[in-house]
Amino acid sequence: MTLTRETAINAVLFVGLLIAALIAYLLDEPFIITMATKVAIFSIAGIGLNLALGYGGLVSFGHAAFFGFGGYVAGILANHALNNTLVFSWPIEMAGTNSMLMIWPVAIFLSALVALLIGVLSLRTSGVYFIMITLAFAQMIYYFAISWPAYGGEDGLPTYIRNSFPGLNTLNPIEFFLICFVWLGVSLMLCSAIVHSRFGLALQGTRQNEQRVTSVGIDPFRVKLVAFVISGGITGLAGTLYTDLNRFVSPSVFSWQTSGEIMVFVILGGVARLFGPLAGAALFITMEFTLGGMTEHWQLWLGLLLLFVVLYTPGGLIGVLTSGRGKDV
Amino acid sequence: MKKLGAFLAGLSALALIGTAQAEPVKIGMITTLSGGGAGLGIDVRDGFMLAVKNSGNSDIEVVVEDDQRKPDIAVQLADKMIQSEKVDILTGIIWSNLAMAVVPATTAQGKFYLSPNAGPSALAGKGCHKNYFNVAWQNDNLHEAAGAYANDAGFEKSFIVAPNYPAGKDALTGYKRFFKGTIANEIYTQLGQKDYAAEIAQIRASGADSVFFFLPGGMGISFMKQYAGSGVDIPLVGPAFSFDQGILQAVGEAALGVKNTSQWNKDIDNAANKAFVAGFQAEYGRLPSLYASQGYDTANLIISAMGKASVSDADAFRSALEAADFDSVRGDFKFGPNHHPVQDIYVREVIKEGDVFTNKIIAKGLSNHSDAYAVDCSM
Amino acid sequence: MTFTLLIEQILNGLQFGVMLFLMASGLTLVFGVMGLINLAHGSLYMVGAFACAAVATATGSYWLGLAASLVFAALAGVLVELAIIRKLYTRGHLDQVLATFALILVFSEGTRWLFGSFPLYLNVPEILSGAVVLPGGIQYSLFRLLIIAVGFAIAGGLLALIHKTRIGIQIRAGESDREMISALGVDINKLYTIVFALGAALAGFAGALVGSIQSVQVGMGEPVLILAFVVIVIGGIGSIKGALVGSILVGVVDTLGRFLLPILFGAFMDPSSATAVGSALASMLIYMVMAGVLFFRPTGLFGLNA
Amino acid sequence: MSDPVLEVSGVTKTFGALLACNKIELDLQPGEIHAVIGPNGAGKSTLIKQIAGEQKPDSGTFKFAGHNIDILSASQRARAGLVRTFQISSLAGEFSALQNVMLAVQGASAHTFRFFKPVQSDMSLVEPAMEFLKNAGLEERAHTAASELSHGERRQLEIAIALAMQPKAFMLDEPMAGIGPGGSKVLTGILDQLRQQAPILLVEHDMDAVFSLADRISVLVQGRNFATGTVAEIRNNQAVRDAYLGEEVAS
Repeated sequence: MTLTRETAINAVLFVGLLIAALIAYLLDEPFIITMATKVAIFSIAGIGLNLALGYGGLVSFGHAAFFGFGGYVAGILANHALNNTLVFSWPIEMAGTNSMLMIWPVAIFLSALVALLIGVLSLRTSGVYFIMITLAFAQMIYYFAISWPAYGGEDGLPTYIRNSFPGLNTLNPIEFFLICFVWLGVSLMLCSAIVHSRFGLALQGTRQNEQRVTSVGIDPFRVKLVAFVISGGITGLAGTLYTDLNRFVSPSVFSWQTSGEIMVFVILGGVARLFGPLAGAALFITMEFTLGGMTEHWQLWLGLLLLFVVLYTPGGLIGVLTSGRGKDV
Repeated sequence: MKKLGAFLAGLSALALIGTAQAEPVKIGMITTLSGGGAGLGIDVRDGFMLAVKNSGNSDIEVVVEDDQRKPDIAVQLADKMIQSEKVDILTGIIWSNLAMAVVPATTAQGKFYLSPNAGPSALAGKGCHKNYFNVAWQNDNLHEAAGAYANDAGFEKSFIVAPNYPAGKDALTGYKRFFKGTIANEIYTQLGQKDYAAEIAQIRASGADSVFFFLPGGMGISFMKQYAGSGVDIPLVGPAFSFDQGILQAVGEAALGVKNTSQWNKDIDNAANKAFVAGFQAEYGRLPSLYASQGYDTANLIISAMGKASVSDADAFRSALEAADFDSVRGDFKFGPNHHPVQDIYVREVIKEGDVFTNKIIAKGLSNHSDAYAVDCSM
Repeated sequence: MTFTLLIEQILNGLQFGVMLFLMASGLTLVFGVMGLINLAHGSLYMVGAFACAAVATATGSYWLGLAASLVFAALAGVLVELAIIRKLYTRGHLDQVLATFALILVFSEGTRWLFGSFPLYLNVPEILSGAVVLPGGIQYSLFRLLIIAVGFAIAGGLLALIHKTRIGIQIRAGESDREMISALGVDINKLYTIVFALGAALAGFAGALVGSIQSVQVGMGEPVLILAFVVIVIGGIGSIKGALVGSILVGVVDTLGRFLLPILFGAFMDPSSATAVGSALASMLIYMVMAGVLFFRPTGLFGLNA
Repeated sequence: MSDPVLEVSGVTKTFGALLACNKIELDLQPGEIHAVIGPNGAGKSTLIKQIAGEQKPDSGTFKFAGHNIDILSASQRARAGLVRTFQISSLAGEFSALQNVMLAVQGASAHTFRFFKPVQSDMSLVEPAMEFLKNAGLEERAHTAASELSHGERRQLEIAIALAMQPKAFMLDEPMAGIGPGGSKVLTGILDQLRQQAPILLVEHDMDAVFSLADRISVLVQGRNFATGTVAEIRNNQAVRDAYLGEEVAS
């Protein structure tokens, strides 16, 4: 990576998040650490979505399905560990757990699996049809989660404490922030590696011209499917972290508003920009809580702000900061 | 010189307050102030703030935040209030699913939570906590009273309807727990559903002699308007949530004469209630709702406890809360062993006073009623 | 279950369907002609309902309220089109999604600021309330019957407008070939504004009609918006006929699903869990239908290539 | 005749009531340019799409380089060396010229699902790609976005991509579409560069170009292979003249 202006801005964003959390720690403002953690988590979710939406041109309006799935994996495993019951007893006995090291791989695997199923069925369509069919799958899961009583239905599922990580006290805000921050770094590196790899070349080629990719001997369906699965896995991981942040998970994580929010973070920050989701999530969440504290009608001002951003700053925040045009998708 | 004088005056004022009162209390209120469900949160807040204002107690500081009716936002606000604002008591949540998110997180951090509205069964039984008090009702209560009323009214076959989510299931369970007749049909509708033509058609064909429905907010408005327009004349019974002062005007004529159950109404005859209703109208220019009364009682409960104990002494303050030594707008009010109310629940009828739709009490549904989950609670 | 009950449920499904059509037709036109994904279409529905309620309450005339719903929704549509939407036609879909999402926030919170947080009163006028008896002894709400009639009339009018009139030709030309309609000497900006206003007026009118039997409150538009999107995707984007078929399909499937599934599960489950499982499945049903349609016809029932 | 590179036998395809291809027989010999002509709707495009694997025939088989390729997908056929090129807007516009060629080298190498090694430093991609660009005269423009290249440069890029696919046969579907006058000269240039590498199946409207460049011609009429033969044979075939060519060829 050469030292361009974008690289510099990315570094400032990334280090800035860490510094903000550390300053908050020194000033004993745990809520600011919580907000920084939330930014990190939604950035991870956005990075997952950006891989499909930004680099692959797969505008998914159903990423809440993966976010929620990861969230519920954490919630369900922790809940069983808390009550000391089995998750299922057939074909093998599966006990609950509250170790993050156990929960993460299970959550990533299962979210990716859900992405595989949804992807196989959805990727036959494109354009607006793809947007809507992914939404449809997320809505199905949402309604299922609301009415399925075993794990609380719409009341949701409290886990009371955060899951554990060896050597850390995860209930301490700054320590949990650091876990999420490390995951943010890992996700960014992973995304960067993928984008610049052979697979990334094929993925971006597929977004621009599917026929071309086919005619050079690459199956675009497989490329898109693999990207969608990786995307779902990353977003699912973010979901488990979000459950831990709140010590609680409820069907609202599956709602179309969640899909919409993650999408807004990505677009706001800049589509197909590596650090776009981080910029978008940071701005949105900061605005949400500062405006929310100032006026009852903060959503009106947030809406006007978003309108301004989209009308006058093509390429999203990162685009403005680097004064480059956005990439059309 | 002038500045110094002001400074000294300020200091002495502070000193005065310090001696007059034991210790200031900081209360965090997380409630719904934006979006579709904002009316309920605004009423709870306004009722609460009215009581604080009336008390003239300057040692109470209230921080209010909007949860947007999202459980995750509510938890994050609770963290903010506990960790950054250092509040002593949390209150304000309207919805059961948000309460399920916030209450365990709050009590786990050693703070008090006083619920002005939601009372999910999970927090009344095995999940009860010594620092969790419910000032409104356990979710099943009003439905149980509706069941009891249906017996008194001589109904024998009920058609029962609620949304397909936990509070909806609690509602139908609560009604069936007390209703002695048979159930013609039991229908769960989609949460947020606004068209009930299909359900009303089934009601028409069911041969029931009564309909019990729990459809809070906009769902209830839609249901009643459509029911009135359908020509079906089987009597309706419901809990107060669909008949509260805030939405009754939107339902209009369609609600007239419908019986509903509530632990409060503006015509309950006691001095506290009269002062509340008059004060609320004077302050905000509208009639108070059920939710406002619950917010008002919650604030008065806290104020009564502050007079007896310092909030920093958790055990003493808890005992002071348990005593519930305040003038409730409901009349008699006391807590059961699971810190949920033991109270009378009334049957009301929707009437029109001048241009305004409102309720009047016509009977008592249940006396000194507790809840079914208290036996499971051990603190 | 009796036969008359089934007929009544089918009528309910039709009524729900034609309401969806009023929303979906505007959405599908705006998408087909301008290539715009408009998430704020639900806000126009809300504007119509609030305008109707406010005017009906102020003047005491429901009919003036209905007229106001058309006028105000169209006006809001024109304003939004001129000020914001116009800048979005050349943008990618993602910018459109973000901008119209922002518009939802502005409309919702703005409406709440103007009208407060409590639902407004709007009811069916006296002469239209109550039920009529149809042949076969079916009792059915007069107002709903009228909605079905009005809905089909509007559908017929729209189809005629699209296929028979000059502006309809221009609109269809705009869908297939944008350069051609400029070549025809049509003022494309004006055409876009007209189409958007037409879609807005239909949405507002639907909002007023539905608000009369449901509730007029902030946030009422979004659930309908999602359903309208389901409809146009099932029908095929840009096709009025597809929107009509999709609407009726969604309306009938949803209504009958809610009614029949619990009965079906009741055959082999205890009543309480049968109704819970049945209604859970019923709420997922239309999404399953949509996924199924798209699986076999990736551009919807009447869609051209996406 | 030696073994054909590509063999189409008995291919039939219907769309509802429309018979688009009717038992078509066709082959492509090593080293030749074989043109397929016919009026609009004769089934030329449908045939090409089926050979490329985009559409499945109702019946009939395709043999390529001695193997039956019926079960191969479009991308697998391309990877086997059956290269379809010069489709309308067929470049990845945001990619640089180099990236476009690298994508082709990568496709031919069949190693796409590698996630970590950066392509920029993957010499097994960059070096051959640069070589192909150099041969096409685009070395200087390697890092220019494809969408910013001139028409002529884009054609050269197409050639570089086609050659990078390690082709065993080319299929050109109306490469002159939209070029206008002087097209046949351009086409000659393209075909000269490609034919050294592999035989070419060419679908083209421009009769002058076809008759001056092709070795053999097949005439499709209403989904049927009406006649196949050398340029002279087709020119002198009275049935073809009557059915299709008419005055155009006579003049």
